Amino acid sequence: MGRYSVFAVAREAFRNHTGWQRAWSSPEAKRRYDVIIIGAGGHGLATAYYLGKNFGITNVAVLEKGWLGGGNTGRNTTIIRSNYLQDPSAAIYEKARSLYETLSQDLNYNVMFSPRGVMMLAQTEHEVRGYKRTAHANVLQGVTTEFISPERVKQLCPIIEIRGPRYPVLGALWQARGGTARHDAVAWGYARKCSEMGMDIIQKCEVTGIRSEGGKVVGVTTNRGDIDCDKLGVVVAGHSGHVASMAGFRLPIESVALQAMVSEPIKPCMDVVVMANTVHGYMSQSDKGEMVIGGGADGYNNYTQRGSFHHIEETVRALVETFPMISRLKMLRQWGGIVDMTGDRSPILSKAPVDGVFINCGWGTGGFKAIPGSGWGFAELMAKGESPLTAGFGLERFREGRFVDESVAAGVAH
Amino acid sequence: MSDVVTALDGATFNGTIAVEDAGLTGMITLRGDFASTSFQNAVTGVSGVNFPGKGEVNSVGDRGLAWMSPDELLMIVPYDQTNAALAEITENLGEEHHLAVNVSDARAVFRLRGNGNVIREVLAKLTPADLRVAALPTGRVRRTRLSQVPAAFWFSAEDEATLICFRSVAEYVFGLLRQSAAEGSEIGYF
Amino acid sequence: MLILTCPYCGVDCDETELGAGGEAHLKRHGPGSTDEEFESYIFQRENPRGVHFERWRHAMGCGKWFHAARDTATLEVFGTYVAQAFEPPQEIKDKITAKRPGWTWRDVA
Amino acid sequence: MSHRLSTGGRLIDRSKPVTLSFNGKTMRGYSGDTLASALLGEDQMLMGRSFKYHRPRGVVASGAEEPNALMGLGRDGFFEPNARATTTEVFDGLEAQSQNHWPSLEFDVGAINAKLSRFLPAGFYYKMFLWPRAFWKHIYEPVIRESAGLGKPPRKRDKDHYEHFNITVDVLVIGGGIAGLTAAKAAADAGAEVLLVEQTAHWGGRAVVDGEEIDGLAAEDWVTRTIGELEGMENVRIRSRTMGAGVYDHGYTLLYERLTDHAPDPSLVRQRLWKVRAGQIVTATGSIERPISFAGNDLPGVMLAGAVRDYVVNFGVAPGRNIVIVTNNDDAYRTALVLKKAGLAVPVVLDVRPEVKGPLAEAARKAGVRITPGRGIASVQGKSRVETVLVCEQAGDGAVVEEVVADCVAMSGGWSPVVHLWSHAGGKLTWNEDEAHFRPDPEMAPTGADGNPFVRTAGAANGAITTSVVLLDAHAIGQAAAEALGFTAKGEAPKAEEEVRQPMTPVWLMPENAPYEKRAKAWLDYQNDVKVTDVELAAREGYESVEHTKRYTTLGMATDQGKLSNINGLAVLSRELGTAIPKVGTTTFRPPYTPITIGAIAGEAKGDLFQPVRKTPIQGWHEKNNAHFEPVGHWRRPYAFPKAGESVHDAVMREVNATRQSVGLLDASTLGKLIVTGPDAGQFLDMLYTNMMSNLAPGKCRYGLMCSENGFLIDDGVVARLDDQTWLCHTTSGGADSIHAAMEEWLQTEWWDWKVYVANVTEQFAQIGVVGPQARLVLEALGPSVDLSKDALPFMQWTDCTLADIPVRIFRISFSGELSYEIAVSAGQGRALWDRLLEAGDPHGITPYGTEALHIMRAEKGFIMIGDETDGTVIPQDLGLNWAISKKKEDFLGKRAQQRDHMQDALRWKLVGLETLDGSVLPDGAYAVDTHLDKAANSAEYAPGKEAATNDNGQIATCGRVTSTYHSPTLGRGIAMGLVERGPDRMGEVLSFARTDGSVIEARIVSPVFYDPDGEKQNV
Repeated sequence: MGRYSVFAVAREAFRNHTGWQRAWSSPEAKRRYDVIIIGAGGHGLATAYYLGKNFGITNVAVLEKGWLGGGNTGRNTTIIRSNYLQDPSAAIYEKARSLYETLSQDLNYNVMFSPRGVMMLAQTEHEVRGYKRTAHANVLQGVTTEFISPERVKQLCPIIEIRGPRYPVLGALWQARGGTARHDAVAWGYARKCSEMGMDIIQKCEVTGIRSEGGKVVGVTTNRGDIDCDKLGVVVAGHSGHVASMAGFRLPIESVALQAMVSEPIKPCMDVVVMANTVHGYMSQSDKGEMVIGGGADGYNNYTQRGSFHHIEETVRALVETFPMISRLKMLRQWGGIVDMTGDRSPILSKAPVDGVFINCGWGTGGFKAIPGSGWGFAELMAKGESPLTAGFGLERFREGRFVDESVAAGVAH
Repeated sequence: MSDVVTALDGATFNGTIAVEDAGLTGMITLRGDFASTSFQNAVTGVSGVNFPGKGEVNSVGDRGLAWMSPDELLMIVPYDQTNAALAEITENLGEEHHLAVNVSDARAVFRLRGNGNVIREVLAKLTPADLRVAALPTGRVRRTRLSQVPAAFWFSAEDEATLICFRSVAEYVFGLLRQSAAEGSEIGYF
Repeated sequence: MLILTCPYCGVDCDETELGAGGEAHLKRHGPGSTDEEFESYIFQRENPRGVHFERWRHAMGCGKWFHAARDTATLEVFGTYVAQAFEPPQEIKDKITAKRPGWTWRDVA
Repeated sequence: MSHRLSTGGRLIDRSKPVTLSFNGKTMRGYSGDTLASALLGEDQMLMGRSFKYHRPRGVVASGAEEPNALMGLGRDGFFEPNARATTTEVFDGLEAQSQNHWPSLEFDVGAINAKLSRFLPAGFYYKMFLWPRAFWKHIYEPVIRESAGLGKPPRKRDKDHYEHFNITVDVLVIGGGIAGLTAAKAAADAGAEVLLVEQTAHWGGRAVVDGEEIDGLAAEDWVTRTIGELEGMENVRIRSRTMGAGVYDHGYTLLYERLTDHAPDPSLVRQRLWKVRAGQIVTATGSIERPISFAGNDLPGVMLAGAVRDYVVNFGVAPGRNIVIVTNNDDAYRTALVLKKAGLAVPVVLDVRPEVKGPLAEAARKAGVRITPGRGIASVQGKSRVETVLVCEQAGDGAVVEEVVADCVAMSGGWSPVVHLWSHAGGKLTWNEDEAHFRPDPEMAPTGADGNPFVRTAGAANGAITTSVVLLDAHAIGQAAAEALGFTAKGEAPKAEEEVRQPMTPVWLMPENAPYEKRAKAWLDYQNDVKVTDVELAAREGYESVEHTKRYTTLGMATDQGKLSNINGLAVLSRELGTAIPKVGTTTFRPPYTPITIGAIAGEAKGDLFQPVRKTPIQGWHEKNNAHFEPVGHWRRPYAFPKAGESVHDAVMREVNATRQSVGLLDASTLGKLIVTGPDAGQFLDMLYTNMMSNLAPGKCRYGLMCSENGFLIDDGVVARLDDQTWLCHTTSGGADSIHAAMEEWLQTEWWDWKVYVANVTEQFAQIGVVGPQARLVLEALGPSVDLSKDALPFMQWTDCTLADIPVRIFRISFSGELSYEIAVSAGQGRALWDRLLEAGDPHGITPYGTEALHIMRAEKGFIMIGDETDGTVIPQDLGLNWAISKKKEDFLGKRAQQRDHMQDALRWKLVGLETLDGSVLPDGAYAVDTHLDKAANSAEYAPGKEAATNDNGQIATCGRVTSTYHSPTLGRGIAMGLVERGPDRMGEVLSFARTDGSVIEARIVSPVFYDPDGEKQNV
C-alpha cells in the first residue's frame, strides 16, 4: 500500500490519480482468527491496530454490521480533551490525547488533530470551585490544564459574552493541548493500517450469535457463516446490551439518543472549543467553517438515531446567551447517535463473565476523544489479561460500589 | 392585612389581550380520597361549588374547585377567608386521612381578558398543550408548561382565562405573556 | 418527540411535559439482599431494541408517575397505565403479542 | 447576456420598482423579484465563488435548491450570511454582498486553487500535510480554514426577535402547488381540520408557470379559485412564506415562517417557528430538476431548464439571448417554447435520445426550434460565463461535431421528488427505473405512536410527473389522510388532460465515454466543488458506501445538502462500482429541509426571558441594597451586600463579624419546605432519612440526612414535627423540588399502600434568619405573642406566634453556632416582616448577610454543606455523621448500598478540619499528596525536592482533598474542611497540598469544629 505524502499526491496528479490503491481491502472472512473484534468503529479498529502494533497479534478480524466508522465515530462533535477529575478517567483520556498528537504521522493518514485548546466555562461559584478542584487533580495526574480568568477567556475566544447578565463568565478550565480531529479520518486511518498489517476488516457482516463451550468463547455466528476465535472483543457502541445478551450476560447500560447540529459554514471566528455546562452547550468551529454544536441526550431508551428536537432548542438557547453572534446563523443539519449510558456515566473496559470475551462500551457522550487510549488499553487487556489503563473500568465496580463518577466535577463529560 | 402583597403587586399589560395580576386569592391545596363521600361533602360544603370531574374546574363567584390530579384539588376562596376555610375543612374531615394546606401566597394568579381566540393564541406561543376549544373548553383546567415553568390555566368564559404559576416566577411569566401579546404579533390562527 | 397519554389526566402529553424515569416494574432490594441482587436492582437494566416498559412522570402536569409500553426501535406506544401495578394490564400485553408475534411478557426479576 | 424583458413576469409589479445594492453597486428590480431575478435582470450573472476552488459561479436554479448564489444580507445587528438569492424577496434598500472571495468577486486570489485543482483531488488533505507535525495547526489548517467557510460571521448582537407557536391539527399539508392544494381540499372536504403551508410567497408551484389546464381553467385561475375555496372553509388554515423544516416522531413537525424578511421591521417578529402536532402529514413538496454532468457545467450561464423558464415567466427576466437547451426528457421543451414565445433565440435543443417524438418536442419543432437527437455537450467554453457550446454525440467520447455560440445553457437531466421530509422521520425510498429517481416507498412509511403511517407524499413529490396524474394522486392522498383519522372522504379529483410523453433516458455522464479531462471538469456538487472524477476516485480507494463517498468527497454536504448532486453522485458511484443504483443505496436526509435561523430556534428565550429567574418575596430589598448576587439554581441569592466603596470580600468579613458580635439577618426563603402528613408519615420519613423521625415529639426539631438508594448523601435539613400526623421537612434550596419529587416517587411507585400525603409549601413562606447574640432582643422588640426566653423556646424547638402582629412560625435552630431564630412568614408579608426586623434591629446594628457569610460561619462551626463536602460520591459515614444514622432501623434508603465492600473500606477519605501552618487560606479543591512511599512501587517528584507515591498510570497518588476553604474573620486565619484517608485517626499530622504551580502548602489535620466546640453560644 503506497505511502501518503505531498509527493505521492503530486506524482498522482500527473497520471490523473489512477495510481491510488484501496485504503483497505475487503476480503472474505477466514474460518478462524486468533482475535475477533465485533465493531469496526474507532474503538474497535484502534484495538485491532494496537493488538498488532504493541503485541504482534495480527491474525485479527474486525467484523462490522454496516460500514466501518458508520456509527458514533462519524456522528460526534470531534472534541478531544483529557481534563477529567478522577484518576482512571484522566489516565485513559490523557493517553488518548497524547496519542492523537502524533496519530497522523503514526498512521500516515492526516486525521487533522488540531490542538486549538478546550475551555470549560465556569459560570457559577460552584463551577469555579469544581474546576479549580479539577485543575488541582490534573497537576498530579500529569494533565496540563489551568484555571484562567474571564479576561483570558475573552482574549482566547472574542465571540463569548463574558458579562452576560444571567451567567457572567467567572473563569474557565483551560486545556491548551485539547482540541478536535477529523472524526471519519480516525476510523479510516486505523482501518488502512490494520489492513496493511494483514488484518481482515469485514463490512456488512452482522454477528447473530456468540458461541461458547464450557464457559469459554469459541467463535461467532454471522450472516456470512461461523467464524472461530480464541478471544472476542465486543466494541459496539449503541448495541452493547444487544450483543452482550448473545453471550448471555447483562450490562449496566441504557441506550439513548444524543444529538448534535452544525450551522452553515462561515469564515473563521472561533479558534478554540468552548463548553458551557451551566447552560448545557458546547461549540467549536470545523475547518469547513461550520459551528459544531453538541446537544443533549434523551432521558429514555431510543434506537432511532433521531432523538427529540427540544434538546437542540435548549442547547441553542444557551449558546445564543453565551455567543450572541450565532443568533443570525442558520442551522444546516441536525442528527442523532445512539450512546450507551452506564450506571456511573463512565465506560466499561472489562473481562466479561464469559471466558475469552472482553467488552468495551458505555462511553456515553465521551467516546471519540478516547479512541486511541481506549484501543491501547483494551488491546493490552485482551493480550495480557490486565491493563493499568482499564483497571478502574471493570464491570465488578458496580457490585462493589467503586464508581468512577465524573459528574461530580462541574464538568459533564462530552 | 394591609401590608400583604402579591408577587406582581397589581401589574397589568394591554396588548393583543389584557394581562392582569388577579390580586390576592385564597388557595388551598387539598388531597384526599375523591371516592369518599365525606371528603366530597367537606370540600363542596366549604367551597359551595360542585365537586369537579376529571380535569374540570367549577366556580361560583370568587369560590371554586379545580381538579389538579386524581387525589388533589385546588380550592379557591376569598383571600381573607382562607384560614377559616382551612379550619372548617379540618373540622369536617376530622380523622379522615387528607391534606389541606394554604398555598395562597405560594402562587401568582393572572387574569387574561380579550378575544378568546387571541388568548388561546397567546398561550399557544408558550405551551405545547392542545388549546383548540374542543380540547380545552370553558370550565376545563390544563396543567402544563409555560415556556420553561409549570403553570395551570382555564377559561372561565370564552373571553376570560385564569392562569396560575409559582410566586417566584411571576415576573418571568408576566414577561412571557407581555411578549406573546405584543401588538403586531397576532397570528389569527384559532 | 413523543406523545404519551397520562392515564390519570387523560390528556395527551408532549414529551416536554414529562419526565422519563427508566425501566418499570423493578423490584426493590434492601438490607438482606445479596450483592448481586442489589447490583441488578440499582444498575442492571433491560435495554431492548423493541418492546420496553418504562416509567414516566407527568411532571408539568398532575405530577403522577405512570408506565408506558413502547417500542424503542419504532417508538410505537402500545399503551400507558398507572404505576401502581406489578405488571402491565392484560389488554396491553395482548395488544403487544398481536402486533409483535412471539413476544411474551418476561417475569420481572 | 441576461436582461429584463420588456413584457411578462407574472410575479413582479412593474409599477413598483425597487432599488437595491449588490457589492455596493446600485441595482434596480421590481417588487416581486427575488434577489436572483433582480440581479439577472441587471446582467449580474456572476453571483458567488465556490467553496474549494473559488470558481466563478452564477445562479443555477430558481428556488431552495440553489447551490451557488449565496449572499450576505443587511448589516450590523441585521446581517445574515449565506442567504439564498433565489429565495430572498427584494425590497427597497436591500443590501447584498457576494461571498467567499478576496479581494473582489471579479478577481479572487483564492481562484488559484482552481489552477491547482489537479493537486487537490477528493480527500487530498488526508494524504498531505503530514510533516512537519506542528505545521498542521499553525500553517496548513489556518490557510485551509480561511479559504473555506463561505460567508462572513455576524459581529453584532441580533436586533430581531422571534417566537414559537404550538398547534395540534388533523392534517398538515406541506407544499402549495396544485398537489398540495388538491390534497388539502380533499382532506378538508372530508371534514378534517387542515393546515396548508407553502414556503414561497406564492401558490401554485410549477403548474402555473407551465400554463397547465385544470378543470377547464388555466392553472393560474384554478389556483386562485381553489385558494379562495380553502380560505372560505372553517376547518382550513393556509399560510404562505412558511416552510416545512423538519418532520420528527409522533407527528411533530417544525414549520419555519418568515414574517418580515421581505419587509424588515425590527418592531415585529422576524421569524416564527411553528411546532405542529399533526395527525397526518401530507408532503406535497414537488420535485427538483437534475443537472447534467458535462465539462464546464459550472460556468455562469449554465442553468436548470426549469429555472430558465421560471425567470422568464415569473420575473420577465431572460438569463441569455442565445440559449442552448440540453435534455434527456420532454420537459425541457416547455422551456424552448417559453423562450421562443419571449422572442429569445434557441439555437438548438440537444436531446440525448436517439429519436425524439414526444408531443412537446413536436410543438417545439413547429415553433421552429432545431432539435438534434442523440447529441449532447462535449464542453461549455467561456472565461467567466458561457460563450460557446461544443456539441458531440452522446454515445461517443466527445469528438466535437458542432460549435454553437451561446450565452446560456438550459439543462434538464430529469426530475427527482423532494423526499427530505418523508425521510426525516424514517420513511424509506424505492428506485423508479422509468424516471430514474428515488420516490417514497409507501410500504416503508414513517410510523407514529399508533404504529401506523403518519406521513404521505402527494403529486410530484410522490413521483407523479404529469398534471393529470399529480391531481389524481394528490386527491387520493388527501382523502386517505383524512380517512386515516376517521373522516369519510367525498368529492372528485380535479381533472387535467392526459399527457403523452416520450420516456426519458437517464444520462449520468455526457458524453457517455467522456475522457478524464472532461470528467475532471464535470461538476456534481457545485458548492463543494465535487466533480465526477472525485467520486470515481473515492470508489477506487474503497470508500464504497454512499456515506463513505459523501464524507470523503464532501458530496452533498454543502448548504444545499445535495439537493442537486445526490442522485447524480450516486449514479457515478454505482457506475464506478458496477452496481445498480438502488443497490448502492441512498443517503438519509436530516432536518432541516433548508437551513433555519438559530435565533428562531431559541425563540422568545433570550435576554430577560432566557431562563426563569426565581425571586424571593424579599428580592426587591436585595436589589435596592446593592446585593452582589450568585445564581443558585434559578434563584439569584445575595452573596454579600457590599457598601459603597467596599469590596465583596470586605463586605463578607464585615457581615460575619457583625453577626457573631451582635446580630445578622438572612433571607433563607429559598430553603425547601415540605409538609408530610398522614397515619404512615412517621414510617415514611424513617425510610427517607438515615435517622429516626417517627419518634420526634411535636413542637421539636431534628437535623436529618437523606441518602440516595445508591448510598450517597443527597440532602440534609431540619425536620419539625407539627402535630401527631404531620412533619415539616426543610431541604436545601437546591433540594426543594427534587426531594419533593423523590417523596412522591416513592409514595406512588413503591409504597403506594401507605397513607401519606406530601405538599411542597416552599414558596408559601418567606423565611428569615435572625442570627447572633442580640437575636432575642430584636425579636422581643417586635412584641412577640409568646415568651421566647431560653426555657420557653429552647434550642431545636419551634412555636407559632405573632411578631409585630404578623402571624409567624419561629424555629429555634442554628446553622452558624450562634443564638439563632428562623422565622417563617406568609410570602405576602415577608417583605413587611423583613422591614420590621431591620427597624427593630437598628439599635443593635443589625446586618443583612449573604450566602458567603453563611458558608463561612457554618464552616467555622464544622457544619457540612451539601455540594461542598458532598459531591455525589460521599456517604454520611465519610463525614463523621454516624450519630445521625440510626442503628435501630432495619431499612432506610441507602442502608443496603452502604453495606457494599467499597463503602465499608477502612481507607475511605473522611472529614477533618485543616489548618495551614502559616495561617494562609488553602486553595479550593487542592489535593493532599500521598507521601507514604512504602505503599507504592514507584514514586516521583511532585514539587521541588519532594517525593510522592505514584499509581500504575504514573499519576501522583493522593490521600485527601480540600472540600471547603475560607479566611475566617472570627479566627483571623485560613480554615478548611477536607476529606482525608483515615483522617480522624491522623489528628495533628501535617499534609502537603499541591498547588497548581507545582509548589506545595502544608496543613495540619485538626477537628472540623473551629468555633465554640461545646455549643455554648447557640444554647443561651
